[in-house]
Formats: sequence, structure tokens, C-alpha cells
Amino acid sequence: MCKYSHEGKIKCLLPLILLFFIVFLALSNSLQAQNTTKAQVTDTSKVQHKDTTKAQLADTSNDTLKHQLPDSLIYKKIIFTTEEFIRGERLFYGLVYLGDQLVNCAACHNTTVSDTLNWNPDALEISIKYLNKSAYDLSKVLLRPIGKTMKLVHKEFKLTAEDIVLIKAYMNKFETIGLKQSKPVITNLLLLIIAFILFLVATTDLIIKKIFKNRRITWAVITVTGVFITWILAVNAIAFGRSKGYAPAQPIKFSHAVHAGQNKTDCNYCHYTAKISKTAGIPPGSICLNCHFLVRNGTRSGTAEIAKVLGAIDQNKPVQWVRIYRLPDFVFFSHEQHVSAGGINCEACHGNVKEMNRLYQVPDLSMGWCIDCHKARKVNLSNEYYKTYYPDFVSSFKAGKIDSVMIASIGGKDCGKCHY
Amino acid sequence: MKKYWKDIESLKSKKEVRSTEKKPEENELFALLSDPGKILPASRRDFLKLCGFSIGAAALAACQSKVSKAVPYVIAPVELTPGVALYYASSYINGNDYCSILVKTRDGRPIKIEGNPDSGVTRGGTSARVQASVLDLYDGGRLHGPMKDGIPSQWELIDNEIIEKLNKITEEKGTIVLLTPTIYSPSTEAVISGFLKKFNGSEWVEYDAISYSAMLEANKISFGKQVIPDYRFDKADLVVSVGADFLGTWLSPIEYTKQFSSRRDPEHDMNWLIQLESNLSLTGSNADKRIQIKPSQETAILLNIYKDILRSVENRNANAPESPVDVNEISKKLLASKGKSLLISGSNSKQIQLLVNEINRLLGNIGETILFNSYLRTHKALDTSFKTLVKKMQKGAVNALLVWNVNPAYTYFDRDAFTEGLKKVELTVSLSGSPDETNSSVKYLCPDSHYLECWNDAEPKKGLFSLMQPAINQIYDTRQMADSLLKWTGSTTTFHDFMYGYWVENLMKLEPASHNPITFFDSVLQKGIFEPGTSKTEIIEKHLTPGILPFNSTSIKISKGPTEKTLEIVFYETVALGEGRQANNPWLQELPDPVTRICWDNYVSISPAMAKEYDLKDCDVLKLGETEIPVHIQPGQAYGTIGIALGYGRLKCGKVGDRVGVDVWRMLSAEEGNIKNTGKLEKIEKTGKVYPFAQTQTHHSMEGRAFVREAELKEFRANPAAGNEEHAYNLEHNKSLYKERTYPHHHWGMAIDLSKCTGCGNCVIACQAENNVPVVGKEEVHRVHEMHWLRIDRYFTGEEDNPEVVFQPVLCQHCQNAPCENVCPVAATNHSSEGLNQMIYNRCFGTRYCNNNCPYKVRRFNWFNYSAAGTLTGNLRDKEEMTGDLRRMVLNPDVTIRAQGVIEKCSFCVQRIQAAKLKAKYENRALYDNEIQTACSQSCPANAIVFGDMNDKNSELNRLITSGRRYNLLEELYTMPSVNYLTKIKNKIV
Amino acid sequence: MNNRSYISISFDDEVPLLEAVKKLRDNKEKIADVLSPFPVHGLDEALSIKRSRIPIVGFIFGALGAILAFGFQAWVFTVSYPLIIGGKPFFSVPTFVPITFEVTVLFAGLSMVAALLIRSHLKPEIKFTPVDERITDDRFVILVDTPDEEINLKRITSILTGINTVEIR
Amino acid sequence: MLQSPIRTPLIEGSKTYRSITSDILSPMMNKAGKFWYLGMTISSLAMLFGVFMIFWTVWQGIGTWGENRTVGWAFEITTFVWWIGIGHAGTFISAILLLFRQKWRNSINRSAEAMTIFAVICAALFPLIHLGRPLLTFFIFPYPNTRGLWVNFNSPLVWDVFAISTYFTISLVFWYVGLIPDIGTLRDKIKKGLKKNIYNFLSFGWKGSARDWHRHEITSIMLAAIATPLVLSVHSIVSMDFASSIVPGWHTTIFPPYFVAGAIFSGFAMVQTLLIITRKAMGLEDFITASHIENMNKILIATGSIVGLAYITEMFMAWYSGVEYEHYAFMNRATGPYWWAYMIMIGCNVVSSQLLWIKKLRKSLAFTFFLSIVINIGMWFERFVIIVTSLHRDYLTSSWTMYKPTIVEFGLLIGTLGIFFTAFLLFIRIFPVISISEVKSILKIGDKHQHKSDPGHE
Repeated sequence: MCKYSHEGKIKCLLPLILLFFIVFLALSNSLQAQNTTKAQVTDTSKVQHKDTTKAQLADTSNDTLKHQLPDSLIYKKIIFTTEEFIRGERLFYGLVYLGDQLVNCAACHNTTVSDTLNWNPDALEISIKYLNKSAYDLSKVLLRPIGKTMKLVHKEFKLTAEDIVLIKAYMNKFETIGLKQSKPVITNLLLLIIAFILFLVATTDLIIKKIFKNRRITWAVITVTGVFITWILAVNAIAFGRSKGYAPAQPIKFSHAVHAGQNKTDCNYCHYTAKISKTAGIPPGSICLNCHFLVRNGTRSGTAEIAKVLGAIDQNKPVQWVRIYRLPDFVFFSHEQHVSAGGINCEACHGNVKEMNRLYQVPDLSMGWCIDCHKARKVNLSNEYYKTYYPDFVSSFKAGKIDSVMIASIGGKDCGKCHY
Repeated sequence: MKKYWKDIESLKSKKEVRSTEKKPEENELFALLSDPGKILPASRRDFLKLCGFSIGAAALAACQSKVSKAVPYVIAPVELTPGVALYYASSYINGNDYCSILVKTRDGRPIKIEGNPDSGVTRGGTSARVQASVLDLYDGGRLHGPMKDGIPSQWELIDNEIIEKLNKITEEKGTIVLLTPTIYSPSTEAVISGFLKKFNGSEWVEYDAISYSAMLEANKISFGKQVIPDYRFDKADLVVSVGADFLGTWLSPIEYTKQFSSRRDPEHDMNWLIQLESNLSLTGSNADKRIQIKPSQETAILLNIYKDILRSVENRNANAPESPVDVNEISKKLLASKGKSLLISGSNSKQIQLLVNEINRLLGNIGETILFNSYLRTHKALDTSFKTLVKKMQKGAVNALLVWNVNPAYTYFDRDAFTEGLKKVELTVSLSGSPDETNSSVKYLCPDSHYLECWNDAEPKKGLFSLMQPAINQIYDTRQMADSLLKWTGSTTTFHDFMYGYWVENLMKLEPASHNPITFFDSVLQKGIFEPGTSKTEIIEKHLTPGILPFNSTSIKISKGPTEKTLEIVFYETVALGEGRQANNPWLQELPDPVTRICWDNYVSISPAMAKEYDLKDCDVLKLGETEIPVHIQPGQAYGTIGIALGYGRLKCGKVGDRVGVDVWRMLSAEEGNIKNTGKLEKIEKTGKVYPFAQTQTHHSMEGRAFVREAELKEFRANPAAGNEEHAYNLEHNKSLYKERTYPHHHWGMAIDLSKCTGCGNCVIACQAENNVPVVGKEEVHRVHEMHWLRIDRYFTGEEDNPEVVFQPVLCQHCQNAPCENVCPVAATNHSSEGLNQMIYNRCFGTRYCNNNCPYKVRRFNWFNYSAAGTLTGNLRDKEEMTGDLRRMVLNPDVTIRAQGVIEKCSFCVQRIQAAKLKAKYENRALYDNEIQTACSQSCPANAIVFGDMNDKNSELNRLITSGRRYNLLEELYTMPSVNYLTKIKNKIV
Repeated sequence: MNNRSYISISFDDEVPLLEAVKKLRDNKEKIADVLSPFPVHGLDEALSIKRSRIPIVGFIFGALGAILAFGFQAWVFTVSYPLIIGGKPFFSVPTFVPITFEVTVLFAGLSMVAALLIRSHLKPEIKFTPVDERITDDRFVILVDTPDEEINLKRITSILTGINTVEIR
Repeated sequence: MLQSPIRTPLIEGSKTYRSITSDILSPMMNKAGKFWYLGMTISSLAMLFGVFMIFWTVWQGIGTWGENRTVGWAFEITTFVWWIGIGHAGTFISAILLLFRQKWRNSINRSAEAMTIFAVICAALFPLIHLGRPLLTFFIFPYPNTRGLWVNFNSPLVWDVFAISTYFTISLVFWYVGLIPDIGTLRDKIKKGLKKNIYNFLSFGWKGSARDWHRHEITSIMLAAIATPLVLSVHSIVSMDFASSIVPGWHTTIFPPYFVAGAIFSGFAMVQTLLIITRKAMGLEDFITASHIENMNKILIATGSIVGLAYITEMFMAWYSGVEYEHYAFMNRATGPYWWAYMIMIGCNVVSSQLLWIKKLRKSLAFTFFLSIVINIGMWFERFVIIVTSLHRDYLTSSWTMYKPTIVEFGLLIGTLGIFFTAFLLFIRIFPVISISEVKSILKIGDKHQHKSDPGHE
């Protein structure tokens, strides 16, 4: 029998509150899927930019003066006080009231890494672009915009030359630090640790200390945390080394939704080796040029992103895409086999790419995923090859004894079909 | 560094470094292939970038969660599809070795050499050296660019200096000498003659380290032509070879193996081979009858044969000393197959070769088995001309010496004279592509490109042409020799253009049907060969009258038989290394010698009887003159002789080959101007040291077990299952408790004809190249850790002093009742529905139980981290640097690199099976017979290995496995292998 | 634990213990428990303890283990992922025997121990107060269930006269 | 059940229950002596050496061992089987002798069981580290995974995993169930402090109630009943690693009984080694008497003779089968390059154990101690002979080769000996080496107050 004192009640409630907290966190956490992916994205962009920055930063300090236009001394300014820096920052974030308008650069030009596709160039991209240019060049874009979209957005800014110099001075910061992570996330690890501590406390209490007189609560805590720990461990163990949903930021904001969806470009137009080679291939710059030789303006990104492609071709530097679909090298996978011989649609594995602005990995690419498909997919028995080597299947199919033959029945589950 | 194939990021960093020196031609690298006229300057880094482009090939990467990049081409080359292999017909030319080949490239990298079946010379066969040559391409030890006085320089600077000096020498009437091996490329010959014309007073000296000059001289006397004739082993019913290892190293072994093995078909046509020799050579081990002789006895033996034959053919008598061996049988047999026999000698003594010619003439073989229509052009050098050159050099009479691809400072017996002379030469230029002993003391290095980077042509036999085309751009800043010569001659054309012109001008007319030079050249390029037929034959008269023949048996000197105690040394080339050109090739170094099964070393072979007499054991170190060399007791070595291999002990060939074995070239000597391959030794001196060998087979007897089943032809003719009686017994008595599985759709299988297999080792290297088999190094082989998936077992039968030899290639037998499968706890090895025993490396965690339970011991365990594919770091065992960036280019991207701690084994080249099946499905058809060729079967020079579908009733494989000769290895275990052996039939009929 | 009171009778040897148990039972005293440092032979009959059903638990779980192990192996080899191994049929009974046996033993053994622990309320506890610290050494104690200590103490003392007790309280 | 009318007492000296308790518990209550610390130092150093060699093996690869293309298993599996064999005596003593009512076992079963557990731990180490990729050991367990793969139930190695883990679990549980009352004693003897708390925790609240004793005894006897076939099955299954293979010299049906006999033989030898030291060092001569040693020696004779018979049978069958490979394999054992190993095996196992027919030797402690070590060496060589000599010359003569162990392999053997003795030395300081309650129950055997019935058997 347990006597309920006031104190006892609080003691009983404490673990319940903690439990509730955990469940809440767990749920909210699982809703914002793919923490791990995010982390990866951030890393990439950081690494990617840092390299280039350092080299170029050195250039700037020496060359800034040379590149400046002589018409205004303001633009030549290279040394700033802390106050001026802060003003630059406030200007960038729209915290300075300029007459009747608020100009918030950060509203469109991300200063943090974002999950969603923002067609506007982010702060980092702009800062890189204007690193070797003077603030005067920047002022041209801000005060006298040319492009259609830009005209619409950069309307009648009342920025002074000093302001622009300060904005640029502030923006140069992104060169060195890169973009911030969007928001700090409580990782599952933290939750796991809390759960584990609770579990331990409850167990020890059950055996040794007996602070909580009501055994049921202790048992409930043990059960719930136990289930939670097992679940987290199992989920993470299964996802270990896999990257389902991986959607890294690409060097060019290329949208499959625009190309394959709206413009209805056939997958095989760009990924032309999918039918003839084991690899589907990333299209070479020359393929992009087929259209973008003429098409130089996009509806969303203006010219910025297309210019990157053209620039890469001009400079003869390949675009370094971040690879998404990746099988370990002990797996032999041939696109030709699946697309040409098997007649499988691209969507079967890659999902509805036509609706993806930012491409992400649809399947988990686990062996079970492969096998499940091999078990469920039918063989095209009209092929001469099968007629020659699988006459038994073909004849019983014709006789109506079987309605289909699955890949697995012709050796699609043999280990050595993929691993050699 | 080692991560090259793992991520493309490392590429990125490389590129950033490069950005300062960007070249506009970067993209045109592959244009080379479409536009043959252009040879582009490109650096090694460009090549590296190219390789990185194809993400498909980069699938060698391990599963790592870090970000990987996919870098496409900027402008995609038209002919190259990432992930699809391209084949280029080309030719392998390395010194005197020739082979017509197909080069398999993946994503711009040559990764495998296959034989070109269309060639009239090698007919689809290759040798281990040819197979391994692709690895030489990725040898980081090759010269990286032009050098002057050992300091890297620029082509333009060096060209100018050389041209200036050459002109000056010519003006001052000096002597310029071009020193090369035998050149049988017609275009190169034309370039050289242009060079000689341009620089008046220059000379061209050809020098072959392994000399056949006595033969050339003798043929000049006998037949009026200083050539090596076209030997036709396929036409000879009887081959008598006196010390000529024609299946292994003599003249043109690939061609001869093809010819010879075509006559080792007991069902149809079986020839007879008698070998008289001292060392147990590859040919000797395949002989039907092998007689051990000392080299000094050759003359006496041949004279006796001559005497017998002369008596019966021309009814004349000749003087002959007493024969050391009974030759009556040989003479009788030779006489019985007049016109269908062939007598050859491996000696480099003019009088012996004259004698051989005379006997062949008497037998009526000239024009039958010895032809001159398409004589062999790969050996043309005379020893005397080199000797003269050395003398001139010593006198200081040579002003400029241009050396290409010969290494007299290592291979010439009197190398001190050569190096001494070299110091007196004003201008010394080496055009060899790899560092060697000669070009280390040369002023200018103008490195030649690897043959896979070159344009060239060849005429290995008169009237049989072939082309060589680059399969990759220059990895290093090298330039091919002919281009250098053209440049120095003052020509502005490239060698490719020159060659094209030469072909259009001189060779197109041989093909009357062709009129358009471009289509003519392209069609030849596509096939790789141009064999316009032998319509314009030149017939050597069969019967020269005795009076005219400058041969007189009485003029033959018989050297006094050395005293019994004097030992005779026989120097020979090994099948793998030859004269040592490819000594820096780890594949070849690790290829066990077919007969001794030793790799990574040379040694003194002595007979067991002698070993007993001198109280020697295996691995004891002897002192011969100044060199110390270990002993290997070799059954079959003639008593009183010792054999030592040449081509070892190099000092400046690179990290792999340096100081491997002992250099014995100095022990050679010359006689009548011709370099003898024999020597004498007064006594054997023991040092008391012991030197362990890396030997892959240490037990040489079959212990009465029927691994290799043999029969004599006579028995076979009476009973096709002769020697194979057990097979029927086993078929009847082997029963399973379970219902036997069937493989009704495909059932892959193989047949290996032991009658044909010569044991040359080509398949071992072909397999190694195809399947990314690691190299483990000498110490590891010594610890019985070798990794070859396919090995050739060699057994001795009969007496210890005169054994018979049998070879048996053993690979995974793909048993239907595989013992290995039962015991693997994680099912990492199991059976496919097509009858393959599959090994899944990524599932394997290395209990080695399968290996224990494999009665054939064909499974190989990765004892250490040989391949840098494992998860642990800091434990790489790669002495031969096979995991370096460059060497890894040779890896086949379709085959997984195995990690440390994993079992691996033959897969029946499942990647090829799958590719062929895919192609058939894609083309909506059934497979053709022999469409699927494993690496070992494709290039077998003896056609001993046949692969196919055992269910296909019309296949060649089915014909073989239904023959009475078929049996399975250890069939009494009822493992039901898919590899079938055909009994070895020896022709012992007298 | 419950709050009922007991009379505890201590002995220093098992022989008087057995005699006492017999006498007490003859006198219809309720013996709640007998505590001893080692299993005293004959005590079970003297107390009429029913044979434990632990072996039955073991049998049931053993059978369960056997069925699970065999069924799992058969399912893996015939349904889940049949692999051709050494030319054997997918469903080959001899192969399954060793593991079936081992799992049977494991299930039976563990279940019996679990049953022992549960039935005897044996579990890891940090605080435990024994009736007498010498019970695990050389004391034998009979606990007599009694509603009224005073009266019973006398009665029991009288019953046990002649038997070599150490202490009655 | 027959009982001899006059029994010699199983415990010597005049003991009371109290003195039994204090005698047996004295190591736990007092400070350890010099020799204990010396032994601990030596064995932990050996253990550290072994740990380094394990690290070296895992990091560098199995190539650090002397194994090769032909001999895929050698030293490590030899040592594995040896330890597993040693691990058989404990359960044999507790289970089989319990079923056969050999009361004398009560003095020795505790330490024998502990020895079993430590030996199995040492043994289980080898299959783990002998893997080429030990980090992937989890592949061996049939757990649900995204690959949809299970394990190969055909493989004796999978059987091994099940057998050894079951054996280990059951042995551990059996041992612990037996320990519970004794831990209760310890708990009650220690007055207070952390030590008391720990023992309290470990004692599971044991109170010594008659019902608990009843269930305890039933459970013990039932565990013994299932452990008996288990103990026989484990080494049978280990022997199937060899027997179910195709290697000549391994592929023999005699292996299961032969291995079990060998295991008990070596296990008893190891028990002898340990007990002779323990009784001397801990002054337990009264509990582990000379007659215990003699009894075990009798078992040694019996099992040693069975082993000898097996050797002869093997040879005979090899000849009688007419299979040339078998024939050669056995000839090669006795006369091949490893003839010395075969001779050590015969000498140490068969010849030496026959000396025990002489009563004087059988009763001599010094001789028994010496012999027990000799037998252990002999049994190690038995496994070496079976594994290495069968493998190094199997079917294809071209693959024949020799095996030479390296320092790393010796290090692993030394390391496991270190682990074993470290664990045993800790054990004798932490838990009673003799089952107090069971010894108390047999105190009066040979006394006047003999009890007619046996526990749990009515």
C-alpha cells in the first residue's frame, strides 16, 4: 500500500511530465524529418565555399583599390569602424528606416541555409559575386536594376552610396563564415540520453532506493523509455549508412520540376546514357547548352543560375554536382539492364522527379528494397532470349498455367546477379 | 593520395591547383581518338581529370557518408559513353615480342588486353607478358618527361640542343649511331632511313639481347637469305627440338603455341614432339619424349642424326663422333615423316644451325614446314654489328649514340666495354621510355611513350601487317621514338601522318580493291591487321645441290667434351620476364614459373642427383664467380648442367623489379661473334647461407591420385576413355541422399583440354587483370598467401631424374554440390540459378571455413589489407605499390575490390556473363556460341580452355564434355564440378 | 510483507528440527515456514510440500522453443529467402536439428530459472532483513503462524519439550 | 539405488556447520595473501599481452598468423576447441554427477562450474577474432535486417553459435542459481558497508525457506537434466565443424563421442590443476580431499581410455574404409612432418593416463598435478593434430604446405590463459569456491546420522 502525501504526488508527477516532454520532442522531431541530412547540407556548403574564399580574400585586400571606379571616393573606403559595420548589418536586415521604406535584403537573400528552394541568390552568392567588384557595381544593381524581376523588387531604393558601401562591407563577412545553420535542432541523441538517464533512474529506484512508492509509475517510466530507446536505436540502426530523402543543395539551383515537369523534357534527353550504359550519367555541359544557348532567362531565377552553367562552359570548368543516388561499390547496378532490357520507368525508382524542385533520394537503396521489386516485377516473356532459355516458363505461360513470371523466378534473387 | 577512386573531391583540389596553368586543349583529349591525325600535348593531370569524370567508373568507392561529387564532362566526347567499354584493335610490340591485340578501355583507361582473333600471326592468343603489359602503362616509375643530365627539361630546349649537335657532328663528318632492337615496323624503318639520309655518316645498329644471330648467319649461308624462316608447327607431324623452347620463349612463342596446340587434338590429328635439352623448359615439359643432354653434346647428336639421314636419303656417309644418346629412333622417325617434320635448335652457334638447316633440307622440310614466304621479321639483329659498335665506341670513333629500347649496360655480357665506350661518346641520347641501366648514364633522355599511347605499325612476318593505335593519351610528357626522330630530321609531320602516308603509298596497293586511302586505313585500323595474302610468294628452292651448299660436315668442329667434372651452365629466359624488359611489372614478377613454380627470383637449377653429390639442399646459396645465387633442385635438369635465368637482378628498372633475383648476364660469352647462351663452371662453391624462395607449389607428385589423367595415343585410339576408366565408375557409384538439383535454363561450364594446355601462364595473368586480383609480394607468396584465382598445377610423374610433366589449370570448379557453400555461416557463398558458385564479398566476414572445406583449394583469403578497400586504415600491405593512384587505373570497374579479411575466388567472369546476357536481351535474341568468353579462355594461346552453356547442345563445350576424355577433378567426392577436364593424351607411338 | 506475527523456534541441528516439525504438525500447529542453511532432507515430506510445477514450465517453454526454432529455420529456407546451398533441398530436416535442440534447451532452462525466481520472489534487492542472520550459517528456524503470541508461545514450548531447541520466541 | 554400507566420509576433519561457513568464507572475509597478488600480476600481464595481440590481429589482419592458403584454421581453432573442451568438466561435474548422485561432487562443482564459464569465455573469443572482418560479427546472428537475409542454418558454425551461447547461458544460470544461497550466507556474514550491499543485491533476497529450497532443488536437478544432453551436444556440435566437412581426417562419424570424451578428459585435468592449487592455497584440504582427487583420477582413466580407443578406431577406420585420402591423412598424422605432434598427443593422453591404474600414483597429489598439466598439453596437441595435419595435406597435392605459428598466435594462447586465471583468481576472492549449502548437506555422510533419502527425488 502506498500512502499518497502531497510531496509524494509531486514526486509521482515528475517523471510523467518528463515523459510527456520526451514524447512531445520525439514527435516534433520526427515531423521535421531528416535532421541528419540537414547537417550534411550545411557541411557541404561550408566546405565548398571556404576553399574558394580564402584564396580570393587574399586577392581582395590587394586589388580592391585597383578595381574601384574613380568617380566617387566613397567607394574606395576599405577601413570601417565597428559602428559602421553594425549599420551595414542593420541595413542588410532592414532594421534601418529609410524614409518611408524598409529595405530588408535578408528577406529574399537568405543568410541561413534553407531547406526550401529559394530562387533568389543567397547572401553568400552575392558576396562572392561582388567580392572583386566595387561597391559601385553593387549600387548599380540596387539603384538602377535591369532584369525584369529585379526591376520589380529593387524598386526605388533610397540607399545612399555610404549605405551601399556599408552593406557590401557587411556582406563580405559571409565570405569567411559562410551561411548559418537554419535553426538549432534538438537531435535525437539528446532525447536518447534523457530517455536513457530516466530509464536508469527508474530501474535503480525500482531496485535500490525506492523513492517513488508507487511502483506503477516506475514501471510505466521503464516501459515507455525502454520502448523509446529501442525504437530510436532500431530506426537509427536501419537508417545507418542510408540516405533516404537526402536532398543536398546543389551548386546550381536546378529544378527538375521546371525541366522535366513544366517543360516536359524527357529524362533520357539529358541522362542519355541511361539506356546504353550502366550509369545514367550527369548530363555534360554541352547538353545544357543545347537549350540554354538560346534560353538565357529563367522565369524565376532570372539569369543568375543559367549564367552559372554558361559560365562553367565558358571557363571549361565542369559543374560539380553533389551526388545523391549512390550505391556502394560492391553492388553492380546497370541502368541499361533496368531501363532498356527491363523496360522500367525512371519514376519507379527515382519517384516523381517531375515535381521535385530540389531533387532528393526517394528509395533507401537498401537490398531489401531491390529484392522486393525483384519479387514483384514481371518478366517480359516475349523476348527471344527468354523464349530460348526459359521455354518451360514461356510454354506454361502460354498454356495459361501461370499468369506471370517474376524476376525472382529467373534468378533475380541470386546474390551473384548484383554482387561480383 | 590513395583515395583517388573513392571520391571525386580529391580531384577538385587538384584542379584548383591547376587553375593557374589551364590549357585550352583540355577537352580535346579524347578528340584524339576520333581525329587520329592529332597528337595533343597533355599532362598527366589532364588524364587524371578525365578518369575522374565518369561517375560510373568511380563506383569503386566505399560506402561513406561524406558528400561525394558527380562531375560531368563539360563537352561530352562523342565516342565515349561513361560505363561502356570500348575496344581498340592494336598491336603489342616490346622489343622482339609481338602480339596482335584488342585493348579494352573503360572511361578512357585501358584496363585489359585481349587477343585479336583475326590476326594471322597470333590468332587471338596472348602471352602473360602481353596481358601484363597494360600494367606497365600505369607504372609510376616510367620517365615522366625529357631530361638533360638527369634534370627535367622541356622538349623544345632538348630538341634544339640535339638537332644542333647532330648537325654539327654531321658537318664534322662524325659518326652518329642509332642503336635499337630489331625494328619490324615498316614506317619506323622508313623514318630511320630518313634519319640516316639526313645525317650523313650515321649508322643504324640493331641489337637483340637474346640473340638469334647465328641462325641468321647460317640461313644466309644455307638459303641465301639472312632471315628467320616461317616455321610451321601446325604442318609438322614430328617436331624435334634441340634446346629450343618454342612454346615458352623461342622466337615467336604465341604463334608457335597456337600452331602446335592445333595439332594436339587426339580425336583428329596428333603430332609428336621430341625435346633434347638440359633445362626443363616449358617445351620440354610438354614433349612426348624428352632427352636430357648437355649443351656441348648438341653437335655430336645432330651430326649423328645427320649421318643417319644422309645415309638413307642420299646414300652418303658422313663422319660423326660417337653419339652421347641413342639417336636411331629420332632419325628413323624423322625419315618416316619426311617433309612433315621439323628440326629446330635453340643454339646460337652457326655450325649447329647450318647442320640443322642441312638436315631439314635432306628431309625435304624446306618449303613444307619451313617457309620463306612470310618469314619472321622480329629478329634481325646480328651480334657482330653490336660488337663492332662497342669497339668503335671504345676507340672514340662514335660521336653520337641514340639508344632506344635496348639496355646493353645490363644485357650485354661485356657491359663494361660498352659503358666505357659510352663515356667517350660526345652526344648520348636515350629514347627509352623507362629508366634502365643504360640511360642512367646518358646525357639526354627523350622518353618514348608506352605502346598503348602510340601510333605505330608492325610487320612481324613478311606480308602480315598490323597497326598500333593509342588507347589513351600520353600519361606523362613523353613522345614516341619515331616522332622524336622525325623532329630531329627536321620534319614537321607527326609520325601518325608519316605512317598514314607510308601506308597509303606502299601498302594500299597490296589491296587492289581499295582506292580511297581513308577508308582503307580506317578499315585496317578497325581490324588492327592487314594481311593482303601471300600471293606474291618467293619460293626458296627446295633442293640445293650439294656442291652449291656451303656445308661440309667435316668442317664442323666438335669441341672437346669437357671433363666430367666441368659443369655446363645453360642461360635461359623465363616465360614471365624474358630478358627483363618488364622487370618492373609486379604481375609478371609474381607469376610463378611454369615449371619450378617459383616467382620473384631466379636461381640455379640442378638435378637431384647432382644435389645429392654436392650435398645441396633447396635454397642453399652458391657462389658462382662473383655472384651469389640460391639453388633450386629441379627434377629433369640434365646431370652435369645447371640452368640460370637471365633477366633478373636489375638495378635501375624501378621499385618493383630492382634487386629481384641475381644478374647473370655477365656470365655469358661470345663465340665466333655470336653470344652463346651457355657457359662453363669449374666448381660449385657453397656459401652456407640459405635463401628462401617464394614458391607456390612445394609438393610435386600426385601421390598416385588421379588428378591429371593420362593416356597414350595408342590406348586412346583403341578406347576413347583410356586412362579415364574411373569416370564411368564414379558416374555409376556416386549417389546423393537428396534429389539432385537441375539447372534447366543456363548452366555455365568449362572444359579444359589437358592435351592442349602447355602451362604457359597466360590465363593466370589474364585472370589477374580482369578480376583485380591483388599482388602480394615475395614475402607473402613465401608465406603461402598468394592470391591468384587461377593457378596452374604442375606435377612430375615417373622417375625423379627424368620426370614427365603435366600441367593442370585449377580454378573454382563451381561444384553443384559445393562443400564450401554448406559451411559458410552467413551464406556468403551459395549457388546461382545458373549453376555458378557465387561469392559475395560484402557478406563475407572471413571464417575461412569455405577455404578449408574446398577440396580444390581455390579460395583465396585477403590475409592483409592488400587492396586499400577495407574499413581499417594504417594497415596497408602493398609493397609493390599496386594501390597507388596510377596503378589503380588498371582496375576493372565491374569487379569489386575485395577488402581485408574477405575470401575471394574465380567467378567464371560473371561480369562478362551478365554483360553478354544483357546484350542478348537488349537485342532480343539468344546468345551465340562462344559469345561469352572468360578472361582465361579468350586469350589462351593453346585454345585449351572452352567456356559455355552446358545446356546448349550445339555448343563447342558440349562437344567436349560429351567426349570420353571428360572427367572432373576429384569426382569421387561427388562435388559435381562445372569445370571439366579432358584427359591428357601423350603421343608415345614410336 | 505481511504483518502477521510468528513464533520462531531456532535449532542448531537438523535432527531436532525434523522432530520438532513432526511434533508441531502432529499438534496441528500452522507452520508458516521453515528456514534452514541447507535443504534438510525429509523436510519436504514433513511439511507436505507439494512437488513444484517448475518442470512443467520448463517443458512448455522447451516445446515452444523447439517449435519456434524449427519453424523459423524452415520459414527462412523455404519462404523468406531460399538459397541453393551445396545442392541441398531447401527444406532439409537434418540441418535444422542442432539448432532446434539448442533453442529448446535454452528456453526450458531460462524459463525454469525465471519460474523459480518469480515463485520464490527472488529478485535483486538492496535492503533485506533476514529473520536471523545465522539462518544462512548454522541456524534452523521454524516459523509458526500464530494470531496470539502469548498463549501460543507457551503451548509450543510445551510441545517441544525434550527437543533440543536453541531459542523460542 | 545401491549404497555401500560403509561410506568414507566426504569431508575430513571434525567440522561443524559453523566452521564450514567460516572456513569457506575466509578468503572473502580476509585480505589476500602474497601469492594471490603474485598470481594476479602474472595472469593480468599475460592477459594484457593477449589483448595487445588481439588488437594487432584485428588491425593488421589474420595474415599476422601463420595460417595460409591451405591451412585456413590452425592455432586459433585448436585453442578454441581446447578451451571449449576444458569448459566441459564443470557442467559434467555439476549436471551428470548430480544426476548420478555422486555426492563427492559437492565440494568441487562450484569451482568447476566457474572454470567452465571462464573457459567458455576464453573459447568464445577465438571464433570472434579469427574472423577476417571481426567488426561484422553480427552477421552471424539471424536478426531481421533491411537486406532480407538470414544466416545459413546448414553451417556448423551457426550451430556452434547457438550451442556455445546456449551452453554459456545455461552454465552461467546454473552456476548462479547454485550461488544464490551462498551469497545469502556471505551477505549475512558481512556486517555492513558497500560489500554487504553488493552481496545483498546479488543474493536476490534469499531467505532459506523450505519451499524455496524445494524449488531450488527441483530447478537444479531439472537444469542438470537438460544440461546433461546439452553438455554432450555442445562438443558434438563443435566436432561437427570438422565431421560435417569434406577434409580427410575431419570427415569421420566418430568425432562427436570422441570429442566429448576428450573434452571431459581435458576438463577434468584442468579441474585437477586448479583444485590442487586452490585447496593448498586456500587451506581447503578438508573439503577437497585426496579421495576427491582420486575419484577424478578414475574419471581421467576412463575418459583417457576412451580417447585412446578413439585414436585406434580412427586409424582402423581409415585403413578399413579403403579411401586413399583418408588413408593418407592418418598415415601422415603419425609419420608425416607433424609426427612429433602426434607422438606428444599419444604420449600425453593415452600413455600417461594409463599410469593412473597404479593406486599409489593415483593417490599422489604431486603426480596428479603433474599429470593434469601433461594431459592438458596433450589435449591441446590432439586438436592441433586433428586440425593442422588434416588440412596441410588434403586432396590436391599441389596445395600441400606447412604451417608454422607466429608469436601473435602464441600471444593469443597466453592471453586467454591470462584471462582465465585472472578471472579464476578474482572468483576465489569474491565467491565461495565450495558450495557451502551443499557441503553442509553432506557433512554427515559417513557419519552415524546417515540419511536414507536424496533431495528432490521422492
